[in-house]
Amino acid sequence: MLFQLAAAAAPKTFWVKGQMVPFIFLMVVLAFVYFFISRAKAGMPVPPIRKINGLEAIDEAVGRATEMGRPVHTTSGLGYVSTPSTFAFWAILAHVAKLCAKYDTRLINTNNDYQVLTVNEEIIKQSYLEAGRPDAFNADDVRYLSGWQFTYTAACLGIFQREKIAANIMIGHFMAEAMLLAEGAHNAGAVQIAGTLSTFQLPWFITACDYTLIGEEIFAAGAYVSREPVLVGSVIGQDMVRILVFVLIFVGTILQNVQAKNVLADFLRR
Amino acid sequence: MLTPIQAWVATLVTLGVLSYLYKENPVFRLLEHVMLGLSTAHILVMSWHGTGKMILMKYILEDQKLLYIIPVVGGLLIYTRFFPKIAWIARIPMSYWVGYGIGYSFAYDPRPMLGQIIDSFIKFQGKTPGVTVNNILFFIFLTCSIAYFFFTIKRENPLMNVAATIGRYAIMAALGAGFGGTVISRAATFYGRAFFLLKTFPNTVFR
Amino acid sequence: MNIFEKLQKIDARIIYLVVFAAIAVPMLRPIGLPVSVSAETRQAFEYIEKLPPNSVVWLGGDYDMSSAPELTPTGQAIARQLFKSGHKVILYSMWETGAMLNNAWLSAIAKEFNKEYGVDWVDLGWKPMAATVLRNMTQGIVAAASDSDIMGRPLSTMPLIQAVPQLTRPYVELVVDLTTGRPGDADYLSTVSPDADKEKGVPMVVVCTGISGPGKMPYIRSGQYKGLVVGMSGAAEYESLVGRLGDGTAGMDSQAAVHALIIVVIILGNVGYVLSKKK
Amino acid sequence: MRKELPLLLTFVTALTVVVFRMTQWGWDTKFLQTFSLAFTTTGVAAMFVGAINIFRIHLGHIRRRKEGWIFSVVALACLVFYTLLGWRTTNQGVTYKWIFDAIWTPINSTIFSLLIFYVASAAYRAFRIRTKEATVLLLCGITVMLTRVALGKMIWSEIPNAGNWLLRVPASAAFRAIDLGGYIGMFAVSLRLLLGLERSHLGGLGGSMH
Repeated sequence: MLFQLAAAAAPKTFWVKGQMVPFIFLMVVLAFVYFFISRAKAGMPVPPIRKINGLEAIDEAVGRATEMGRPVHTTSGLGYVSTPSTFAFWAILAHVAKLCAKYDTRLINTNNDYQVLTVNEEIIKQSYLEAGRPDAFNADDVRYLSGWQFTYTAACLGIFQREKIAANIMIGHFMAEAMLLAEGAHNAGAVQIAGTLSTFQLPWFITACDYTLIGEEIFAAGAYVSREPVLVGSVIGQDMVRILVFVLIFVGTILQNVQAKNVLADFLRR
Repeated sequence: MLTPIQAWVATLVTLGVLSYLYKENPVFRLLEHVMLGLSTAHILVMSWHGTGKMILMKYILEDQKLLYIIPVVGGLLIYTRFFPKIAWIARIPMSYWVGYGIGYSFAYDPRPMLGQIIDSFIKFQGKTPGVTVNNILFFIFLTCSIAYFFFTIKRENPLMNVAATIGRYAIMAALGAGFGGTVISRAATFYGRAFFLLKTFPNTVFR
Repeated sequence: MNIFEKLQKIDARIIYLVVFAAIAVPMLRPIGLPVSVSAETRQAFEYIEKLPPNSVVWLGGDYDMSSAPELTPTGQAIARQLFKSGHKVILYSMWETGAMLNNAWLSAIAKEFNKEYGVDWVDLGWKPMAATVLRNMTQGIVAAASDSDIMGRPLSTMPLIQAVPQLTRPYVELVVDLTTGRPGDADYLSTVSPDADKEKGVPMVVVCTGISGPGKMPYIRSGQYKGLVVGMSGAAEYESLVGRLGDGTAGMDSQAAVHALIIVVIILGNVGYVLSKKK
Repeated sequence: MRKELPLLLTFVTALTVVVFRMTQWGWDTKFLQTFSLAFTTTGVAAMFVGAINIFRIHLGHIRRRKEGWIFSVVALACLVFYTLLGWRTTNQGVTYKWIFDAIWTPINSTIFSLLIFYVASAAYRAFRIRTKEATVLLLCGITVMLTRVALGKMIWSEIPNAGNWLLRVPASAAFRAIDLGGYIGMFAVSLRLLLGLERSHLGGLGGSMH
């Protein structure tokens, strides 16, 4: 049956139209990233990463919360379990949870999605275990606040005020609630570090938060705070891809200006 | 359209939420918890009537499409996390969800990304000198903003330093423009509520 | 504390109160400020004007109550433009809480133009897992929508749906998506537009909230979106193009007041900041 | 097995989506439709996870008579009542809709509408000309704000042009750079998860870390 289907499809192209070049491109991106991850893991020399503003602030913010004896709040916003910016949050959550475990500071994690909740709980539990404080993990502080954007926001606003959070770390996929959470946490007296890919929400974070990670910096953040070779290698691989994109744009623009038909654009469009 | 009683209730809860602007208070706290209950319930109701019932009653029980039992059981495995001894089994549905997300990202994202790259190949020559200047500026701002995100090239490199600085200013200008351009929609949502309080409510109740 | 320091420390609650007044007062006493049309709005309007006669246009209503003040007026203006030129409309709502809302305004306009349901327009309503269903519509509308419209009536008997088996070209000429977030235009872009299917993908015009406007500019530049109408001001512009003023135009006075107010508070804060630093 | 099985499943799932989306043969089978429904189904089967979390936390508050426990009673009562009602009558039931329209919708929109107040207070508090960059941010913000409403044109007819230029040229370029970086980051983080190099979603079972 499968063979028949395949045979019938054979005269057509192998790829869905317009998917071949994207696939090749994806493979090139992944190859770059994989190459540098392997290098970094094997301990071979890799270029250093520049400082990212706002990341030391995570440690400072947790430290401040510890001194004040007030909790730290983290959230990945509205992202689903299948959203890449949620993946970025997880790397940072692991770091923050370990810090909180070490300093014995209360960590509150709120969630808008029950699938993300399950993963977050797992990560926090594991981080407390690795920090040698499994007893300090409190499952009641990993909270599901309904899957509705503004119900979630209202519940967060209430928690910020009542629990008097001292630090608010928001990394992930945010939408309209971004500003409500940021200003709400500010009113509760929290230091804030925020980051998102969403270009709609970055302006609000820049305005209301103390430190903002812009776009891809959230993916580099995990590497920077943890210094784990895999993550560092990955960030360098990403940078190589960025250089590739940069070169592509440069070459493409030159071709566009000297050629009547841009061969590069035609190839990429295939 | 709301009935007069509904309009009264809606007005009271609207004012109750707005009271948070003064300070956190028991009325807001009550509404917050009411919403938590209702919203969670609403998800359960929609999940059941929207999809769950169709899959269980129609696909599995009526049409005997027994293959659907696999994802049902797969999803149910998540509840093993409440039993420490077999909690690891919950990682099976989790890893499936994550894999699905990765697959979609790989399959659907490269093409729009390439679209953005191709569109960045700009012919500088425009119909008017103004357009030409804008095209060149766009190219400079784009490449410099990309350069701003280079994590490995040192900023001590003078060319890199200039590019990253221009990039940083372009990003700041973009975020400022993003702020200014969006105040309007934030105001519009409250305009909607004010319209309800000042026009819809009196028209419904004191007709 | 001197006056400069005071200017930097106005209680937020006073600002809140003034914001409320800035919106409420012009609403009750409109001024009627002029409107100027942006290039993106005009592009959207002209693309729709130039559609071949008797086209089928897919209207995506992906928002709810909260964004209604911004998006519904544009939706209404576009629907009027479409019906007036004799085009047909299929409405699909990916936000469960907005489906009835969209149905209400579109059916009112259809009545205004004496359009027949099932022949001139159809409302598919909302479906569970709306974005996945949208993906499936490109392969067959009736199957993907479980053969039922918003009120549960069978789609397969409706002439309009019989003529439009799937959400692709040449059956559908244009997608107009009224979008406020996710699910929304991103789903159309990745699954319905020419980006997803080079040959049969349907071009799209996007109507978005003011918040997401700047972020969508790159897509206008690249031609992935054929037009973009942004927020309440876009609605007012579109209403002026269609030549029938409505709610969008009315709201712009309040908008002007709020914008002026925010600029004033920014300046107040900075005057205090600069002067207190000088001292 | 505890380690390998989840990793293998992640890999196979991702590969399935890629193959059936990108190859002509896979696309023709329309298998992705079924696969998406399967994904939805697992999600629906897991729907009680969130509700269980809420029950656990709020029952705890009630049992310990924690400050404000009465609110927990309200939340749980609403949850149970509304779920049972909705299951009986569907979301089109008269009472269900009554509550939805009179309570849920207005609260939801009103919380959203708090934004404009916060925008004003944040603009007042944070838009200070501390650095050159902050000054650029502020000036661009004000220009575009004036562009959006008729005021700009009334002050100076060139303001709307300036605002639209800002949106079309620098903002559009910078946002594109952010978006391109975002795509790259997404692919990289996805790859790490796929290869089990990221500890996170499997709770440290990735193995090759540390």
